[in-house]
Amino acid sequence: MANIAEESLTLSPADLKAYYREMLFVRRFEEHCNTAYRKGLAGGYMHTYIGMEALATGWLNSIRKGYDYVITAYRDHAHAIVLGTDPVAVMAEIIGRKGGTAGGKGGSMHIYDPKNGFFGGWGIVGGHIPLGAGLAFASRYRNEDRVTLNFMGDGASNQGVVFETLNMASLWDLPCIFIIENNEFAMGTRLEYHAADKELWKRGLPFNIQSERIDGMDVVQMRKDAQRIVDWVRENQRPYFVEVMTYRYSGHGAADQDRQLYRTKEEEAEAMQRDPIARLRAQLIEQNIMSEEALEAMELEVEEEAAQVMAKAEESPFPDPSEVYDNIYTDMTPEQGH
Amino acid sequence: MANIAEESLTLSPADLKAYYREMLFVRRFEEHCNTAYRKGLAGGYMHTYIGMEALATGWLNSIRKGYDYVITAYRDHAHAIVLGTDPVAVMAEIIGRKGGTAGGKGGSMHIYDPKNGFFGGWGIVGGHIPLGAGLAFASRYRNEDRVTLNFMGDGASNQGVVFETLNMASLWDLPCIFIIENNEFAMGTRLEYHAADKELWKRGLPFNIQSERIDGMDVVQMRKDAQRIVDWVRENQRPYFVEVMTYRYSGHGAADQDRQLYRTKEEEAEAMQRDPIARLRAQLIEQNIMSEEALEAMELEVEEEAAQVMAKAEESPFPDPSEVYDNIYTDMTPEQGH
Amino acid sequence: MGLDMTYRDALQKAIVDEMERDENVLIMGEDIGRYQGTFKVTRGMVEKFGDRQNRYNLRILDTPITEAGFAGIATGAAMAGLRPIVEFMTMSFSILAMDQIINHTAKVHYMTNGEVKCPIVFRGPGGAAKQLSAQHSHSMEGWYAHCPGLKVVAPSTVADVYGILRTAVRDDNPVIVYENPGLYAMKGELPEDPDFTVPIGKAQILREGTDISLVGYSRMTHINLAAAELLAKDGISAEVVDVRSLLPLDTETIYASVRKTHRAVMVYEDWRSGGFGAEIAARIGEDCFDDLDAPVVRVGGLNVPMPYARVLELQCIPDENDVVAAVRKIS
Amino acid sequence: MGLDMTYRDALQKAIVDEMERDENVLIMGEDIGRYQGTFKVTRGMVEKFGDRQNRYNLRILDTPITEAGFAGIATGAAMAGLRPIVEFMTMSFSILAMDQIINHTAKVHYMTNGEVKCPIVFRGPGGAAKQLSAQHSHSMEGWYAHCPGLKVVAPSTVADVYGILRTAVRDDNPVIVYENPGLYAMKGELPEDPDFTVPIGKAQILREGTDISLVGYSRMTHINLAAAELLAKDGISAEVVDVRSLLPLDTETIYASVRKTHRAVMVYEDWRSGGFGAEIAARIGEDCFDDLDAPVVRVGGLNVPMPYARVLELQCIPDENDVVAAVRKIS
Ligand SMILES: Cc1ncc(C[n+]2csc(CCOP(=O)(O)OP(=O)(O)O)c2C)c(N)n1
Ligand SMILES: Cc1ncc(C[n+]2csc(CCOP(=O)(O)OP(=O)(O)O)c2C)c(N)n1
Ligand SMILES: [Mg+2]
Ligand SMILES: [Mg+2]
Repeated sequence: MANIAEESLTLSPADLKAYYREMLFVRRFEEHCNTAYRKGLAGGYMHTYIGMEALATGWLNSIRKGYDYVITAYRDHAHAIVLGTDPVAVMAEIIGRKGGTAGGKGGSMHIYDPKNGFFGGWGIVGGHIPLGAGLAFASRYRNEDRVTLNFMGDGASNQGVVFETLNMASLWDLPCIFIIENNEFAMGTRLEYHAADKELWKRGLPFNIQSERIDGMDVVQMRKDAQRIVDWVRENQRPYFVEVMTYRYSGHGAADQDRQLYRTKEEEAEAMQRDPIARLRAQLIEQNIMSEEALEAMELEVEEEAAQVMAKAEESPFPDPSEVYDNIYTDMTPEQGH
Repeated sequence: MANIAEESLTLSPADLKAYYREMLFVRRFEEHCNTAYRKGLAGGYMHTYIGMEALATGWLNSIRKGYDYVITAYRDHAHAIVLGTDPVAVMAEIIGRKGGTAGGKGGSMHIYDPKNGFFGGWGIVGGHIPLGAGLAFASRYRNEDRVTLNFMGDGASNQGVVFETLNMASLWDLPCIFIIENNEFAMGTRLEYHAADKELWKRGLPFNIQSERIDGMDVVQMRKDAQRIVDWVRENQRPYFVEVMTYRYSGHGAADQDRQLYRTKEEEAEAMQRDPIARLRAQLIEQNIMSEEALEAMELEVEEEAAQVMAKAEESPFPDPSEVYDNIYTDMTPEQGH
Repeated sequence: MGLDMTYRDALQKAIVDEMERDENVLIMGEDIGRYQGTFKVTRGMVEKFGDRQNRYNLRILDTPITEAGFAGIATGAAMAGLRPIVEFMTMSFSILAMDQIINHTAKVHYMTNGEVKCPIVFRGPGGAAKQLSAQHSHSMEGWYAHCPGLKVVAPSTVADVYGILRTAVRDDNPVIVYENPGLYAMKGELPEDPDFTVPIGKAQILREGTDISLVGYSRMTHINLAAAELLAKDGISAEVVDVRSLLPLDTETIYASVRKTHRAVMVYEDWRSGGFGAEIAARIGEDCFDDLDAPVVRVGGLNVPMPYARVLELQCIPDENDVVAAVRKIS
Repeated sequence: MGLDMTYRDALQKAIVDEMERDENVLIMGEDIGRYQGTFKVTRGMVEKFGDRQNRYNLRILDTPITEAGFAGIATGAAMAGLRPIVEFMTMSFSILAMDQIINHTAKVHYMTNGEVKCPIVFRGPGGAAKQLSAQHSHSMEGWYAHCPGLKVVAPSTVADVYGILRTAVRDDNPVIVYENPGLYAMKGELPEDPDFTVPIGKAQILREGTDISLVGYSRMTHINLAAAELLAKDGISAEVVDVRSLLPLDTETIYASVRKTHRAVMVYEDWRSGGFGAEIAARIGEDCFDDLDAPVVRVGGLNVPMPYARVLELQCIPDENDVVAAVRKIS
């Protein structure tokens, strides 16, 4: 399908600076996560957004933060941070502390911040997609003009429940944007080994949903495309299906130590050329928005900030064992004891 | 997608006569089923194929019976009969007798005849679709040139597992023909209320599967299309996705007494104009293949035959209560007793 | 004096009353609107809450046959503040939505550490109807009652199904309402009080007795009542404990009965092995050991995929004679 | 003298030996081929059975993340005569395939009245690994063991996992193999006999004792062994019964132990309420009533969606101290 709305957005130098800072902060944050995992501060699964930062920045700056709804899978730190969740609370959750977004009950995969419109943070591949449509259902039911961003991986886009949801979202005019973060891998399985047609954007078509593929490695373009699509959905109160092309620079998770099992170093190096952060940096210089010195100063600042976040998160205590029964229900606990 | 194989088949007068007889027998058989249900001879759910006969005749005469695999949902009497299962055994199953295809354990929804390549007969909407692909998987694994016909309803085509299966069938080159029997209704829900795009044939496209929509009310055309597609799949060992347009003349099941809840009498009357049996009858006369008298004689014969089938099925005894534990496992029984 | 009505109508009345009370309450499911519901619980409701010609009616919404998808959509809607009631045409089909219910709905509140509530009701007929064969006859309540985060109720009377459903809709947690299809046509009395509700989590004694406790829920409570009647003729005084709520389980009421009678039979329709009746029996055995004069005997459904032929099917489902036979074993 | 190896390697050896023995045996699952499996059970197998550059390798097949779909495809393949082994990356994900397994695979043989066989193995890690949180830590064995038509095994030793898996692959019925991730790295001894197999359906006594029976399966058997060690120091002689197979359940061996010791503790990692341990406890209570000197006590996982923080998670999973405490309650 052709693009159905005009591009109108122009970004100011201040915007570009802010995006650079934001993406850089996310990357540093994610590096700290990997370190925390290696140090044994964090357990379980740990999936970082390194290489994909332009998606969070592009999309989440295109919505009304705190009003619109956002939901994603387990690769969720960036979404929370860009939506405005205190990064200390995010990191505290990742290392299982009381001060975490879920009091240490969720960990890396399960960050939530409903005040900022963020509904998680889910571990079952594809499982949250109907939940996202349900958020959109609620806003349609109440005749609000909210938009829901419903993120998923390329691997997730094969799950049956995703197609079921697309059908209902279209049938019932749900204002939901389904966004495939196509980083070309589902864990160690390449796109061409898990998807019969690599052009995943086509999957919206048989449900009469506006569908397209866009580039996720250029944050400026990403931001413009996102705004165009968000505006269209808000206006038309219909679903949208977008495949965003990106790349996962790190392993699937922190435990994935041998990326050569499924991709070559050459391929990685080539993908690195498209690094959205390096690319924006070059633009900032080229367009005389920031000098090399200013950039370096900002980078130092961001590094410092990320380190602070880590330090503060570590100050948060572990949850008290008694909290294990808290919040299973709003009004009771189940039978207790072993 | 364009049709990708040439039509070559020519049908002899004998073929057309045989098809007429076959379709008519199926219809009479199904009418007996409805009567059996009303009389309380059959219980549970009872779904007949009235109006859809050309699909069974068209498709199942296009495969190598007993070699190729066939699977469908609960609307399954016709498939078994046309594949060559003794209609007495089918009817005995429907009325829950020992002489039934499953000894009375399955009933109308669960007819099987693996000797004739028929693998059921399933009650969960969409649930058998991966099983069908699995049959095709086995033949591909063994390097045979079997084809699998995998029938489903229009309502079933929304189930997530269907899309999951399409993706894998295409990824792994499974020789499986997915056939949507689009009778325009899922129980009391019209096509446009359950499918976001009424052109269901498009659902194969995003998986890089040859896909098309064909007419299922003209048995001659149906038979030719089926042969073309079956030949192509056997030759190319790839999946195929076909939407066949038909209509369900009766209610969803024998218990559905008020069709006006979801469709008008006018609409039904119009659909009746396309009756595949009446249409072939007219052709037989028009093309001087059979005279009115010959047709009437055949019709009487078929009616008689169907009545005989019913009578013989009723002669079969009920299963013995002790059989309740038979064939849960090949080699054991579970813990017995209440 | 209350209103005489069927279990089915009481169910509908509860749904309608709650939808009229709170506009955030809606109902969705397969063929519940224009087709009036396969078990006719929602008959006439589409006319009441909208227009049958509409493309879709969000208050009483016909869904495609995609159980996982709409269970998840309803869950998401609940997370955003609506209070959906989801009808499964049969509970057997809820198996397709199991991941959504067990692994999403049930966990929202805990995983968000209390930040998000998930007020939703999943309901539908569970257990055998009549000759629906192996794939359509599952009892699912045991699996749900095993899962923390859910509440699970199985009311057996007209008043209870009305009162508990209203409570369930108002509950801020996900509630599974198990309805046995054999109860829909049963008549009973509904209190006239328009504010009548029944709390979740309380068992009740439906017949007092001194010799043995017959413990059950949903339709099996009526089997137990019938068995108690038969036993009375033989001079055995059976107390009938209607569990009503599996999660939470009112062990207090159950134990009190057992402590009085010193004997218990646990009756359930689900497959005997591994059904939730095993949990109740195990708890009685564990906590009332010194009060028991005989083993807690269980009467469950045969461990068999449900067969079609009526003669086979009837064998699989416990009846009052099975209960009486079990009582005899330990009397 | 046997071979020293890990549970993980014994598992792989069983798979490989069966694949080499019978070309109808194949294995499929997510990331089991090129990526070598997330728990590395299939490490190196793609090189052995094919070529990692192939678009797909039907003997060791990487699947998309579509559990329902591939469980069903494998079931259909089994119906047509193949003998697939399906790996679930974790048993928690098998919930998505529940309808296929419970409502299709398990019922093929019965619904066809014996005409079609369905020889298939579903296997994978079940229960808590380490801090995988609420959605990834399910014990699923209880649900499967509730379902007639399936066999369910939960081997606890290196020899058993090898021997039982081989038997499972050769079984003409669907078999669920529950592996606790805590066992993969455990070492043990495998008999050298190349034809070594272990039958399905037999429990075993792993430590003899006279005072109490500690009944468990999978990793909990090792917890029971550790508890027995602690109890021995206090002069309590505990017998450790390793159930091994939940369906069929070898009640004979379990009951014989209870009849000897007159006391039993049932230990399982699954949520305490409604887990399969309740069934085993209920059966002991029902059938060994007169032999019991104390109630059958259960030790199960806390009824809590698994929390992430290690301090919370550890609380949820039973350990030897919990078992010892339970024993003290009834000694
Ligand atoms: C239902 C289910 N199956 C398997 C997994 C294990 N798993 C976690 S992430 C993952 C890969 C997902 O890939 P994709 O959707 O592309 O997301 P990405 O990790 O690339 O962001 C898998 C197989 C899971 N969490 N849930
Ligand atoms: C998973 C599941 N959900 C619901 C049902 C109840 N049901 C049986 S048939 C049917 C309608 C199916 O329509 P379609 O697929 O178009 O097939 P048709 O009956 O028209 O042949 C429904 C909802 C079921 N059997 N399985
Ligand atoms: Mg990916
Ligand atoms: Mg239909």
